[in-house]
Amino acid sequence: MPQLDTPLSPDSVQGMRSRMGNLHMVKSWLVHLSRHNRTLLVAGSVFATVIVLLLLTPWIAQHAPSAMTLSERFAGPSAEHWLGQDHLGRDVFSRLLYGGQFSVSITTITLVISAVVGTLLGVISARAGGVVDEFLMRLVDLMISFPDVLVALLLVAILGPGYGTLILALTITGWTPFARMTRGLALEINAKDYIRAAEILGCSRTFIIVYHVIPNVLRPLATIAFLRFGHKLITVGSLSFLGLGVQPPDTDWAAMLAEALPYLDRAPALVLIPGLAIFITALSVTLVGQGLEAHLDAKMKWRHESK
Amino acid sequence: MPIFILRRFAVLALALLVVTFLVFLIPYIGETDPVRALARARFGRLDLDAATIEALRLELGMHRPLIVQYLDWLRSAVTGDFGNSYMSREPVVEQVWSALKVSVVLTLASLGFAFAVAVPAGSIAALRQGGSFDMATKSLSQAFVAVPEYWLAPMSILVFALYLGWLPSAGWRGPESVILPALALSLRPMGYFTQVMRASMIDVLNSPHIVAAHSRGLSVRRTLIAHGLRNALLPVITLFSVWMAGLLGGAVVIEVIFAVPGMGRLVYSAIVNGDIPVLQAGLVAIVTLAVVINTVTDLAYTVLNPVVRIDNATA
Amino acid sequence: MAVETRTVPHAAGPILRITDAMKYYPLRGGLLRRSRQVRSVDGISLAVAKGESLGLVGESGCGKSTLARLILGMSSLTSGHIDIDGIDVSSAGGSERKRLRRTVQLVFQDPFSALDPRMTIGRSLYAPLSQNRIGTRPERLQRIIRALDDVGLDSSFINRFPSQCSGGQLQRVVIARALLLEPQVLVCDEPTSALDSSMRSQILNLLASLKKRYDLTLVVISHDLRVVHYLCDRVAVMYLGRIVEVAESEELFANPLHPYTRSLINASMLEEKGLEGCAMARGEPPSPIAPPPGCSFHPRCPIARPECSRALPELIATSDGHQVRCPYHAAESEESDPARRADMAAVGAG
Amino acid sequence: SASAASGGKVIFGELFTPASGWAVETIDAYVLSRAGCLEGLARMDYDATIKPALAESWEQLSPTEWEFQLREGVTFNDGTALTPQVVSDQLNRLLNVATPPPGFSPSVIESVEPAGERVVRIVTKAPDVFVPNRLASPNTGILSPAAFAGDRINPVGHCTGPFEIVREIPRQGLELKRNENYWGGEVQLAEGEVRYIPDGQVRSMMVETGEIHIARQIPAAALAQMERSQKLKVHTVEAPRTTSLYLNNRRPPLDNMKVRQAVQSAIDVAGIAEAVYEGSVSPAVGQFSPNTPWAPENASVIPQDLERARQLLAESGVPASELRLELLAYVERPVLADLAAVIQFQLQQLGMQVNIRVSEYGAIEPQLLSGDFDMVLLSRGYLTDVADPIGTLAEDYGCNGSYNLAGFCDPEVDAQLERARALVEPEERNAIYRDIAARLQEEAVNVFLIHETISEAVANTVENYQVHVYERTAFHKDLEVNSL
Amino acid sequence: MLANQTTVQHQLRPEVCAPVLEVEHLTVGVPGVGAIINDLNLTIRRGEVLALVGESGSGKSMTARSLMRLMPSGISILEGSVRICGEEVLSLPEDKFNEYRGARIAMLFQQPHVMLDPTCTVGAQAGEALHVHQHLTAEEEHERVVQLFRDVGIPEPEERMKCYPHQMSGGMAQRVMIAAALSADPDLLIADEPTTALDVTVQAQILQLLDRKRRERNLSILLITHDLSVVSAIADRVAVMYSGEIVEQGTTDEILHSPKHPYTQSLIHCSLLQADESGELYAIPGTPPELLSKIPGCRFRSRCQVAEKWGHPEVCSRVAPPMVEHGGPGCCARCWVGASNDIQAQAIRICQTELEGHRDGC
Ligand SMILES: Nc1ncnc2c1ncn2[C@@H]1O[C@H](COP(=O)(O)OP(=O)(O)OP(=O)(O)O)[C@@H](O)[C@H]1O
Ligand SMILES: Nc1ncnc2c1ncn2[C@@H]1O[C@H](COP(=O)(O)OP(=O)(O)OP(=O)(O)O)[C@@H](O)[C@H]1O
Ligand SMILES: [Mg+2]
Ligand SMILES: [Mg+2]
Repeated sequence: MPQLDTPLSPDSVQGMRSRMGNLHMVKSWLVHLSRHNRTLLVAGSVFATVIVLLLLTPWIAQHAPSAMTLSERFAGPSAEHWLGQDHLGRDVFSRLLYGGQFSVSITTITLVISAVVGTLLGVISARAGGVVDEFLMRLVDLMISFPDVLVALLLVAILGPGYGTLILALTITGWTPFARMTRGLALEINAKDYIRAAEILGCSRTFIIVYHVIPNVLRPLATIAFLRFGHKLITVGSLSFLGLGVQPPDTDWAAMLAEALPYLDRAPALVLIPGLAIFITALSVTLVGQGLEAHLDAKMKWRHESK
Repeated sequence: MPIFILRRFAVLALALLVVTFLVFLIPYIGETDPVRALARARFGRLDLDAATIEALRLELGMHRPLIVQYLDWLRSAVTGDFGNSYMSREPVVEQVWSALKVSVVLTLASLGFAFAVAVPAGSIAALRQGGSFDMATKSLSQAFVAVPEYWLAPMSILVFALYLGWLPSAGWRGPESVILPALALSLRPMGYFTQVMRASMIDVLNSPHIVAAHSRGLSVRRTLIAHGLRNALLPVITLFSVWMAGLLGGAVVIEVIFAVPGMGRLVYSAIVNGDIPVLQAGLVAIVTLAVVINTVTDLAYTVLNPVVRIDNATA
Repeated sequence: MAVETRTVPHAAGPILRITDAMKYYPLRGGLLRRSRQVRSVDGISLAVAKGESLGLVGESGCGKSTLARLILGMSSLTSGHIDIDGIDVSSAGGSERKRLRRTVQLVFQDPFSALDPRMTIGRSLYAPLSQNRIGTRPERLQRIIRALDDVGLDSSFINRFPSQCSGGQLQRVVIARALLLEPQVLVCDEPTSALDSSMRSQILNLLASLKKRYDLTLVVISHDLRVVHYLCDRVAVMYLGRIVEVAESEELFANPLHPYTRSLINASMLEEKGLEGCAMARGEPPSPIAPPPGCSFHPRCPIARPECSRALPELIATSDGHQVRCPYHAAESEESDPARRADMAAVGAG
Repeated sequence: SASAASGGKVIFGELFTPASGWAVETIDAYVLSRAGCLEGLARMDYDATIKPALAESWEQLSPTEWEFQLREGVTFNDGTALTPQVVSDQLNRLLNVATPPPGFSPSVIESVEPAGERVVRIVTKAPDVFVPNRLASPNTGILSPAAFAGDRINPVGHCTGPFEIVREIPRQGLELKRNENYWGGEVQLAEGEVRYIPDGQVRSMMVETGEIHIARQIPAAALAQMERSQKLKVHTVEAPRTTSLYLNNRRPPLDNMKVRQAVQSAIDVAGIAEAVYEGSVSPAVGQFSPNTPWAPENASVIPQDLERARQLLAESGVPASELRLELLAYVERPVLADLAAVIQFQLQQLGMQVNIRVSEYGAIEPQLLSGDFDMVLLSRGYLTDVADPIGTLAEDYGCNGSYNLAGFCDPEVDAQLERARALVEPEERNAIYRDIAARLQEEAVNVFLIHETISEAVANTVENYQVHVYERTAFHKDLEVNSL
Repeated sequence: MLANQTTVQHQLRPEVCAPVLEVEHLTVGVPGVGAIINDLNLTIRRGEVLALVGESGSGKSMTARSLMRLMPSGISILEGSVRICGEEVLSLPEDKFNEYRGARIAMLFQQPHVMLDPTCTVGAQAGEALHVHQHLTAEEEHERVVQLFRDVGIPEPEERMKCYPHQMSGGMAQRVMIAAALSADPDLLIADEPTTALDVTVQAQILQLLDRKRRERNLSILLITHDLSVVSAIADRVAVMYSGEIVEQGTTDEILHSPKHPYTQSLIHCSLLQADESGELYAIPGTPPELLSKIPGCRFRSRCQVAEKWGHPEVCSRVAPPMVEHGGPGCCARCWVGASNDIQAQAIRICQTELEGHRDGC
């Protein structure tokens, strides 16, 4: 929470705007962050590291995720295998990276699609009003409390497991919070005088949506997207945990965790590592979301107060 | 108020109808032949001759046209009769009912615990904003939200059942077997509840009517209880209802890990076994429950928030 | 109050003509319940001549803003007609509507919410030009700078965000934006009620000078009688969706006829009349959902008679241009016994 | 009697949750049988021999005609006496249900009828030597007629076995107490309980914490931990079940024997047994385990030999581009996913492209039955219904076999099987089976990977418990628990 | 004028003139950053209405909240003393001061709707202060609230008590707030723009009500407003606030008719909405300075038109004027211009020494 006794120094924000784009600005922003929002900085760096590692997987991981040496089961960390080897003698570090690609990408794609679909339906609901609105909102009520794991299980049973199925399944339940939120925001923004003004001034509907509604809706939506990331990451994991998510030879963090559980007493690290990976990723994204919100809030607040 | 509920139910009935038809269609879209799946579950083997399968198909009435089956199903479903399970041949309603009871206990235990911790913790954190208690609450609640329950559950079994031997590791016998699964389930909602409670309490504390109450000479505590809590609870209650509905059918992982015979596992095994009546009844039960919980939440809202109450009354 | 005399350009025909306009908002009805309506505007007829400025006063909720919305074509009429410069507002579509936009514009009450907080003022001003395909880029910029100059702001405001400006500055921006399309009619919905007294003077000065410079027709909505007095040639007093009195500004303030107008004027003359003298109307305005029968003011009226609750009085013309919706206004003026008034005031205070 | 009953209670961790309403024709009957409640005319002992149970004795009057002499003085828990009429009614009911058990269906059995005071006569359609085997299956168990009173079968209080069901807790378990009037003599244990715990991990955990005394089917992964425990013992027996890589012999490239043999040589079965199964199973030597009379004498594990595999591949003349295969597996047996990963990796070493698809069995079955697949991992029992390999061999390798996934068809084999069906002497039949098994292995019709074992964890306090490979017995009259 | 009469009355009866509220050197601000309210001195006697007027953002509400010790978080009282009926209250602990809030000193707010808890009936809220301070039984409390409601002119009080805030009009809600504020019979009522959000007709009613209460109970009122007509109608004395400082104080008559401070003059000029010869309305040029900013000299200097005409404008921009008497006792203003000659001379001297000191420094 931004406290009033540490108000943003006006020149740091001013500086940010005028030097947009150059390195200096990035630096001053980081300095600013480290002074006022350390959590955001730390969480952001952790998440950025995770993403960079996952993007660079093909270059960093020295082993194929499915390459196994049956004779080296449960081997501890070594120069060759940084995090040791699992119950089939596969390289844990490589699997962690490849597995992370799956978990994180599926969560991200789901969230993006959910956000787009939800936003559209939310805007439609707010615009159309009446029966359409009522129906959509009741549907949201239903879907929002419909267990996402069950929907996913159902779809997996129907369509068979796979990347696409998972995305579809998680999107079916994932759009609802976005729709509800967008509807609320859109109604709120639609009631604003500047929308009236734009209408009266002859701005087209598209212009109003693109330049007034969406930019004002975007930030709260991005915030929920960040906050829901952790939740979705864990849900994707539960499917893999039940054996219906990612299928071998692919893996993801929860699948690694599930595989390693029987060997908990023999190789606790095998359970701990993927568990930590989920935890850290989910936590850092959540913190980034909250930090960003606080950060932007503080910025808005300063601008407002400086009037 | 009754009118608003009536209208809401009309729309919900429509939504339910759509959902049930989709649910009904499930076995016909997939690759899995439900009859074969059923046969395997009944006879415990993979190689079943065509005659057996055919006989089974007849027994289940699955040779009839789709729409006939649906209407048949719908007609009896409306009267609460979802037929007999393909597998156990018992009335589905009984199975769903018993699973539901288990799920309700588990869900209420976990969410009740989460709520009981979150409300005071969030409120105190909001009151002492920026203090060390606030910092601790904030960090913990953020961490809780990120803990996957499929990691927490085995760990808690390891510690509390295997090493310490205090609690049963699995099963559904007596109150002590509720503790571990409820605990494992409660952590994430607890995190969310606390965060929301804290935020909404801060909002309320900053709202003008609190200042006004103070100006009448009410102490901080009295103000909080008389004017703060009620307002601050509203968003938490919404969240509570969402989790409640979600967990009643969605605690599959925990129910599997702890061998709890709840709704999640019932529907999960119905999906795996192709036991369509159970699947349908289970899903309908979950959807209906969602509706009921939603309505109850609305009612709770109206009790807590007269603005909604009056609006609905005049609407 | 000393007010300079102005010539009223009656010569030109009306540019804005409102004929029996009604706007009922339906309240969401239940399944079993008869649905009800809010009678926001309940049969208003007015004509505003080109170059004239008309004031619209009345208490909160009496339908002033609704009428403004109707004039701008932002909501549809339940019945009646509104005609601006030959354009039928309710049926205008396509190019007609485009022309309407360039004929009539609105100045908002709250300048903070009338501008998108995420857009610079320059962008907010640029959009109407580009959206109406007016001029080339440099021309548009020129126009924006000129408009800002018109309202007394320099071009540095182009790059500012609304949150970096004061309320008075923002209200100027809002006026500049309304003038960008060079409208003939400017509707001002409480243009100063969000502002401080010194800001208020600045904006009122600005509006007056712009009106003179561009021969604007103004419709000024306000509940501050002094604002209307300063700015307007003619004033219409509204009560619960209806016009109860219309007169030349001077005439109205010098010789208010309707009891409601009188109580309004009295109430705003705290200074002159003192506390006891100023409160005439008792109670508070009733709800427009269920307006009282007959003359809707009768429950609060100091000279109400039993007949008042029976039939809605007609708007009757007294002298030149002075119309009032009260058949007993003359009777009242005889009865200006101060003791009785004090009594009434006490009743009004409970 | 001589020894006093010792009392105590044993809790049994059951893997399977009965879900068919105790219909005797389904596998629910196995749960009743393990619970020590349901008994049939005959029973299969731990060594797979058929022993008398509710029937004292039987004889084959003619190739198609059998007579069973019922035991005297047997009553159900509810006091009803066991009569030929009761037995024949129930067996006839089995023949008439919509889906009769494969081992006792109208296609095999002509009629069942009472034939005297204590005699039941059974006539088969064709000469059949397996009738006592068939009647030893839990599917032909006999319950009191009262069990059939409602619209579903109710086993509570309607059995003849050493234990009586006191209460059924739906989807959770059965509570048992000893049958004081058991025909077989005194029952040691006072109480018992069957608890359904489908997840292997959970069963292992619970037996370790002492919440249950016996856990069926401990997953391989948990074995090491179990074995280290002081409080329990793990009993492992070999099961009549082989996990194999089924190859589709009907379509290229696996229609080519050389390719199949190459696959066979590329797979490290010994490594799999060691790594994936924690050494709890033995690598397969063929369709049948070397400890059975049906395995060829010289049967041995085929060692991984990539050189030989490459050579075979070269000999086959199949171009490398064709060596793209899809490997199916199903989720119901979690270990198959690991297995698939290992096989994929090992075949990749040979230059084969292998895609894995793991889904529920139901989702891949249509493909399997229509022959539209390359390879599939399956775990198959080979002693179903009659405790003789004949059924499985005919189903899986007969030209008309209903589960002939490999698509293997040789009229000669069909003829051999036909002959075996009528041979009374087991050893003669076994010779034929050995022959076929050798051939399957040699031509690499399928790649047999491992012979499954059943590992059960039993608390040290439990005595006289034995693992039944055919999964038919758990609670028996001599089972004991001491509180030490 | 009416206002004058009441003032005269009070002056004639010394026993009612005991000060209810004495504020001395009150400075409120963000610790370490700066002051929002600077060196504020106020005295309100029993039965007196003191109006605090000023532009938006001049710190009027902040003053009111400081007196109630209900500042927003982050802001605290930096120094000064506040005495209520002679007792120093700033040093009291929070729970002791709670006994003053509502009972001795009550507050009325600008937006009655927002200030009422939407989830609580108005009856309950109006009775709260009673409950806390007078420990009545539920029935007595009910009785009293009904009585109070009737007293403040709420029709059908029994019914209205069960209403929720959003079911009431603004005027009714403000009456409820008045009832709540007066319930425990306070000595001082701080009314922060109680009529700004209301319609003119209703505004007059509410003001009448306040005036009546003042007479009936001998209540002192600190009335915050920016509407000078309200001031003239009800106030006995006026304090004019500008940018966190009180720049002028005096009786209503003096302030409204012979204002001393240029700001007061401008304010009155503005509020009249009277056009000059050119048809223009008078407007104060410029905008008020940022409250937290430190400004040498007079804070109104940048907008002041009188300073230029005075011979020593540099004094205004260098030396902050203190509150000095202007043209006789009882009326004082923070302005060099119009102050007595020796004070002006003193200021010029200080300014010159300072200028020299500055030069020396260079
Ligand atoms: N969209 C709407 N739906 C329903 N009722 C409405 C709507 N807009 C306005 N009203 C109602 O119409 C009546 C007149 O409203 P309007 O805003 O025109 O009043 P006003 O005179 O502008 O009041 P104010 O001085 O407070 O701005 C009010 O009672 C209001 O509640
Ligand atoms: N937490 C805070 N930190 C810093 N400054 C603040 C804070 N809260 C309020 N202020 C500033 O204090 C000043 C005084 O505000 P206040 O509300 O007292 O003015 P006012 O005279 O009551 O104005 P109005 O007539 O608009 O009600 C404002 O300029 C505001 O920006
Ligand atoms: Mg309005
Ligand atoms: Mg204020």
